[in-house]
Amino acid sequence: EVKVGMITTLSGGGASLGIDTRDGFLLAIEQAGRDDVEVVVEDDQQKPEVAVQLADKMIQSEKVDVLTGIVWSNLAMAVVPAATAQGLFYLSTNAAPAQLAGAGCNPNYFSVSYQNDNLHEAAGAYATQEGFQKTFILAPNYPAGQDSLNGFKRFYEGELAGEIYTTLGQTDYAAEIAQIRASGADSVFFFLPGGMGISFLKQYADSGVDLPLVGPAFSFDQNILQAVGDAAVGVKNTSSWSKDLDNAANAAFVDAYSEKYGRLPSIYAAQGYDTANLLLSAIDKADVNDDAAFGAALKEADFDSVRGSFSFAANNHPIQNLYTREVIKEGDVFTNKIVATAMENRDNAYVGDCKM
Amino acid sequence: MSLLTLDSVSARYGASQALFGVSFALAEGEALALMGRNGMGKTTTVRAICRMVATGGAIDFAGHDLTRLKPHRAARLGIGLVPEGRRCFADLTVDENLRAAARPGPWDSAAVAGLFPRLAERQQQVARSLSGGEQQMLAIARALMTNPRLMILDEATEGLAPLIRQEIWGAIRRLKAESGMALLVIDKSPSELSSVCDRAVVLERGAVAWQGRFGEMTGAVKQQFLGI
Amino acid sequence: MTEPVLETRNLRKAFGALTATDDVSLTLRAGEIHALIGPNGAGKSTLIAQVSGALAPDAGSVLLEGRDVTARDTAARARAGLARTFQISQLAMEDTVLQNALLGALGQSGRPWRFLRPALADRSLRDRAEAALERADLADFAATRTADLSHGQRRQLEIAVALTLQPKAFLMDEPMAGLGMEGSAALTRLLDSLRAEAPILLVEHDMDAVFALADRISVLVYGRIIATGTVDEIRADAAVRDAYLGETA
Amino acid sequence: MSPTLIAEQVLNGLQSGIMLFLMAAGLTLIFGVMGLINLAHGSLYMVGAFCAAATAAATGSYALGLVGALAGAAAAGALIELAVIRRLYGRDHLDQVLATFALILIFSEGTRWLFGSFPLYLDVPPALSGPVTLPFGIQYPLYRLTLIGAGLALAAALFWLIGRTRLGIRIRAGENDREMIAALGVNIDALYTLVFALGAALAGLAGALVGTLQSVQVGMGEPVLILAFVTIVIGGIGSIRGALVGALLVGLTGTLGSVFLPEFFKLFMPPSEATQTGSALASMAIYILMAAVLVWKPTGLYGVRT
Amino acid sequence: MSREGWLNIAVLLALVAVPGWALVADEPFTITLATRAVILALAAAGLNIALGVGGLVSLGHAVFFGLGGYAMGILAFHAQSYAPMEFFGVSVPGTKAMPVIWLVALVVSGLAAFFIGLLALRTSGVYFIMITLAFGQMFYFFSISWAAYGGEDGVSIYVRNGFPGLNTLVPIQFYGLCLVVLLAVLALTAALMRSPFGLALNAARQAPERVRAVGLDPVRLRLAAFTLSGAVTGLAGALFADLNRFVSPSMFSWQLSGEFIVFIILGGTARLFGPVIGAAIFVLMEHWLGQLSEYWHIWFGLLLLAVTLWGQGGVIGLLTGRAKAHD
Ligand SMILES: Nc1ncnc2c1ncn2[C@@H]1O[C@H](COP(=O)(O)OP(=O)(O)OP(=O)(O)O)[C@@H](O)[C@H]1O
Ligand SMILES: Nc1ncnc2c1ncn2[C@@H]1O[C@H](COP(=O)(O)OP(=O)(O)OP(=O)(O)O)[C@@H](O)[C@H]1O
Ligand SMILES: [Mg+2]
Ligand SMILES: [Mg+2]
Repeated sequence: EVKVGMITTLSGGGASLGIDTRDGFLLAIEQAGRDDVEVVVEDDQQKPEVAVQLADKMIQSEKVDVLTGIVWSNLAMAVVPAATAQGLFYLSTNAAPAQLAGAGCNPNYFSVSYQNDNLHEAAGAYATQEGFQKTFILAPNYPAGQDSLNGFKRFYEGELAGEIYTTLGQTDYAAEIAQIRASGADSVFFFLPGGMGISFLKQYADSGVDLPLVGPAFSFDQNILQAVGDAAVGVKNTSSWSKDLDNAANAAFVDAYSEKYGRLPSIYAAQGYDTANLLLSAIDKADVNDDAAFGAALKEADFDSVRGSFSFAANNHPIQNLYTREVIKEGDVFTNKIVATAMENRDNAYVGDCKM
Repeated sequence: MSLLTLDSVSARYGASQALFGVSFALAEGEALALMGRNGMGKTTTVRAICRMVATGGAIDFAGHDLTRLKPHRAARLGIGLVPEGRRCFADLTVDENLRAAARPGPWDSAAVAGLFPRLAERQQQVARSLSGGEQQMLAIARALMTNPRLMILDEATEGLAPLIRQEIWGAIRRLKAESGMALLVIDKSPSELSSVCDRAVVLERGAVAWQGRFGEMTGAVKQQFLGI
Repeated sequence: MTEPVLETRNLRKAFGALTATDDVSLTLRAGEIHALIGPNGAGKSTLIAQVSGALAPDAGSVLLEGRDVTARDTAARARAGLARTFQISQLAMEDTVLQNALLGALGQSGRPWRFLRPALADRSLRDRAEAALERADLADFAATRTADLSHGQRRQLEIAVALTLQPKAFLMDEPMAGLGMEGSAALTRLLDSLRAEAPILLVEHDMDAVFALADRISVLVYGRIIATGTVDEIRADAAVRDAYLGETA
Repeated sequence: MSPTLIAEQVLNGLQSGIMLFLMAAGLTLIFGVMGLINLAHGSLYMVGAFCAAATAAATGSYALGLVGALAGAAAAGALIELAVIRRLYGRDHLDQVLATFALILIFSEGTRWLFGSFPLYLDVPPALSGPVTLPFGIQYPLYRLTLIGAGLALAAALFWLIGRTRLGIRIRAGENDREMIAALGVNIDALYTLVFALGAALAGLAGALVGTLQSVQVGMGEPVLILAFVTIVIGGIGSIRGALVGALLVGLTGTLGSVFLPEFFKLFMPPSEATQTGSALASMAIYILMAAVLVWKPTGLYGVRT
Repeated sequence: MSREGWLNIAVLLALVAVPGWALVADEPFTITLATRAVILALAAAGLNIALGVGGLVSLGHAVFFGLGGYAMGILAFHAQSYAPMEFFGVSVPGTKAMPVIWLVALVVSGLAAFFIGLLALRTSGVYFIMITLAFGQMFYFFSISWAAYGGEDGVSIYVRNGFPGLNTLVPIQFYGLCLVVLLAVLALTAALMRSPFGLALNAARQAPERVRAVGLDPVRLRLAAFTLSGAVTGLAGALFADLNRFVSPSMFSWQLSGEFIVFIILGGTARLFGPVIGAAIFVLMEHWLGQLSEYWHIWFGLLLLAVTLWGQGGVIGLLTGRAKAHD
């Protein structure tokens, strides 16, 4: 009997991400049809204090063995160090901040999604492949935004036409778009997750500036695309997963998910699904109370990932392919299609900093 | 036929009762003084008529049962109020104060300007910066603008200079003589009241202690209920 | 002649084109009640506001016992010995009568920065407050909530609070307003007894009270003092009759 | 930085100010005129945007979407006025803050319950999409120009309504003394329901117009609510003129701050750090502006009341 | 004794009995919840000094809560990483000792409250509400982008700070410590309300003109109350950060400021135990309703609405049958 505590965002503006995470995760558990895994799901309201409180509750009162589900880095930073310090396993379905990959890595902590910088690095690599010479880059002014621009620059070889940090939660990008227009850039990289990305894409499309755009998958998520509409068509974005990835596990997942929930899966759903399958594979191999054995079982990553080839680097973060996708319209639905592989078997920049 | 009839009206503020079965009537075109010492229920009676306090008993105005009406409905039947403490709309100009109240009839901006030339000079001044007496004039003018059948003046000359008081009493006498408006007047000075009103109702602890014509008011009544 | 307790020198205050007080100089001597009368809008309240410190004059000065206090704010003037009552009662309505009086005593003591010991436990504050209530005939109401007082009683409390300050001079703006015959008579007696303690600058439209109380009367018209004199002098003054009194006198 | 770019940024600042005014106008109307702190104004903005998106999706017409926004928000406004707000007029600000805070919770989660957690689609209508070229070669989106026009027209209409009409005078009179205006024969209850619905409709319209450029999602109302509060507090509560001036000031400060502060720090810092520091300061700029204005003029630029 | 007095005693008993039961029944999470309630109550009790007695509706008290939190976060961060802080060339070591952290939190948030109050108290009414909100937003945005201490990610402390003679890692011991602090602050508030200062402050809320006319300065009285209030809320922030072993910009968020106000009104404005009851109910609701429904905010909103519209005087008012504390 393994008890899993899922802390994720189910209410408020960011709820769609958490809901997909949960649905993907539970789908896998249900498919496995096992009664020795119990999942407790709670809503963190996207507030760090609430997440901490829920973690305390799950550890002290529910006595869970494994925690998972957090979407946001700041919530992860609030929960993960304390949880792993208490000997729990934490499997990340999304957030994977640099601190937890480098000096703060822990044998009980696994990121099943990516390392936060990965998609930005892939965008940098893509920009280089495309031969962009002057890219304008922008992101919100908070740690994830700063990591994003640094990640992009790590693999981008051209020069920068400009670098802007916007305000977190900003909704009007007229000033930034004017700067882009005036900068003489040949392309734009942006990281604006959630509603910020929707606003930016709509306003960009309406501004008459038509430089190629590239960004990480967060702004092109299945759920967001419908709200952006035509403004997103043709835009390139980088992702570790796409619904058209060609492997059997993925095809089965997309079908089952659409069938069960009546909508296409997003990357959060895919990561939730993989996380559950990874967990199930480890449960079959080791006792969750035996930290060393269970950790080793997880690290084998012996499951059929919807992302195809998948393994863990030394710091328990994925080694996987990163793809370039393009937004297309399929019938009435806006979705993504893989157009290239941006990076192959990418690990991450922090492996060397991790001493465990 | 009386214009206004109160029959056993009672009222309370929270736990404390302020009126205990007040009854009196006021005829069309009549001027009635409502007297009594501080806190005896004069203002509460006025509030009862204007539906600003919940009451028991019956209040009839020109054939309408006021107790069933909301304040604005009662006012529209033709009750004009000059409230205790003036209560001008502090952030509105003099002109706006008057326009807010205006309803059609002989009393319009020009007519009240004739009555209070001082106000006419201050059309665009906001009420909060008027002197006390100017505010009092404004409150009277504002009530007139509703062209009421019954005008209620609650301490309408409080805080006014003697000369102006005389003017206002003069104006009230003229109002009564010329427009046939009925008046319910509360004031401190019996001599001034008697120059305008025909009859008086004296309240004591929320009940009518005496009523009758001014001339009939005995020294004992004055001493016992009015403190003079 | 001794120096006046309170003095204004050439006070001027204009609101836009309107000069509300124009070059007003007057004095308040020890032991007197000096009444200030005048038509509505003459500038009496504006003058009181300048004396109390609520309004800064455009020109001129205010002197308390010979010291210029024009630059000081209301609170500082109060500490220097100027006590005022308000036309519309300014009292802590949710508090008891005693607490309001204690507030005055506290202001007089100048030591509000005590955080732990209950105010009621301070004998000196309490004695002073209770004495003032006694004088203002409110001793029986000490425990009553101020909101439950009648209009007249609130007037009395206003004066009681002023009394706790043991002021050098009182400023009173229309203390009789809203009082019935009986109330006015009681307040007249109280003011009469106060003058020995500190002189009163009294603004009032109630001529019965003014004529009964005032030692001197000044008449303010359009911001200027047109006459100052005894009750009889003022009653006889034709200009004052025209501008203010009418046939009252 | 070229003069054209500077001119364009000034225009952007003005335009974001006008968008803010659309929101602030309804807020100041309710807040200033009726003396009510309505934290739920942002929720009405959201309701407007959702109604617009839903109507536009169902009918395919943007114009009908706007009508839907107006109607939906006005109806929601009238409803909450009758059910809740009506009991709050006499209360102190504290109760108003709390009750309308509660309304935010109810509206946000209620909307999510009805419409789901995913953002909705609402886009610029084809007739207004794309840029136009202004003098000096400034390229500017037509839709944003339209917003400027709509905002100014609305400002004029409100000035007139509140300042000149008898309805406006009576509303303001009611703010000074509700009981008294009723005693003069004015049905103040109905008037207030009307005003609240009007304010709500303005918020809804703002939500639909501005939402077109943004993401229509749960929680979209709160950030702009705070900005709108900042705006009307700078301008002076209850003053439509203040709301307009405040909105333009906030718009310009926000836009120009985010553009020029990073440039300024680049003069003596490495570019990456300069943009971080500059934009950190820029995100605080309007709050600093507000604090400065209030310290200088405690009741805002055109305010009289507290 | 009055009914409110009995109610307060009942609350006190519950504050001891519930965690005691949890200890016996081995329900450590209940103790954690109680600790959370006690700390939030402390924060609101701080606000209550300004709001309940002084009538200052501050929608920016999260500033002080956050500052207290960061005082703890920064000191402990430097202690756990053995890297001293550098102030203009002077290096100061971090610390993991609660008494020192508390002192720093009190002083820093008290100073901040003093300076914010100095500016904000020039305004009143709605403007005061909004200017305090503006300061809250300034701190919030600053902390989000302040990379040195994690920006939006905040600062994690791996092990709870220590208090001489106690093992703070044991939930019940940490709870006891927080409870003692709360009770001390409540005792202080009770004394304050009756003191000369409380009398003057209370009058300044009701009739500022009168207070000026007796020679006192209402603004200085309010400033003192605001400073004290900020310091107490700051202390609560330090404890809260220690409870979570984590501090982040969300401690500065305006919603949190709003929640403090909610606690006070929910419990009963200007009641000594108002913040305690309000915070306890909030924590319980959050815990239970959160389990019942994803849309629990709707229910919580309805409850708040009901309390505001019909339950004047908050829960204490309802239970003791007196609408207003000031009656
Ligand atoms: N709002 C109120 N709340 C509680 N009690 C009130 C209220 N208004 C009046 N009272 C009480 O009701 C009684 C009658 O008051 P009312 O104002 O009718 O007297 P009044 O005759 O008009 O006196 P005055 O001459 O002082 O104006 C008084 O005892 C008064 O204290
Ligand atoms: N803030 C202001 N702005 C413009 N005018 C003002 C202001 N304050 C007062 N006034 C005007 O100044 C004049 C003097 O007013 P003040 O209140 O001093 O009169 P008063 O003598 O006290 O009259 P009353 O006896 O009626 O109370 C009035 O005409 C008034 O309208
Ligand atoms: Mg009366
Ligand atoms: Mg006056």
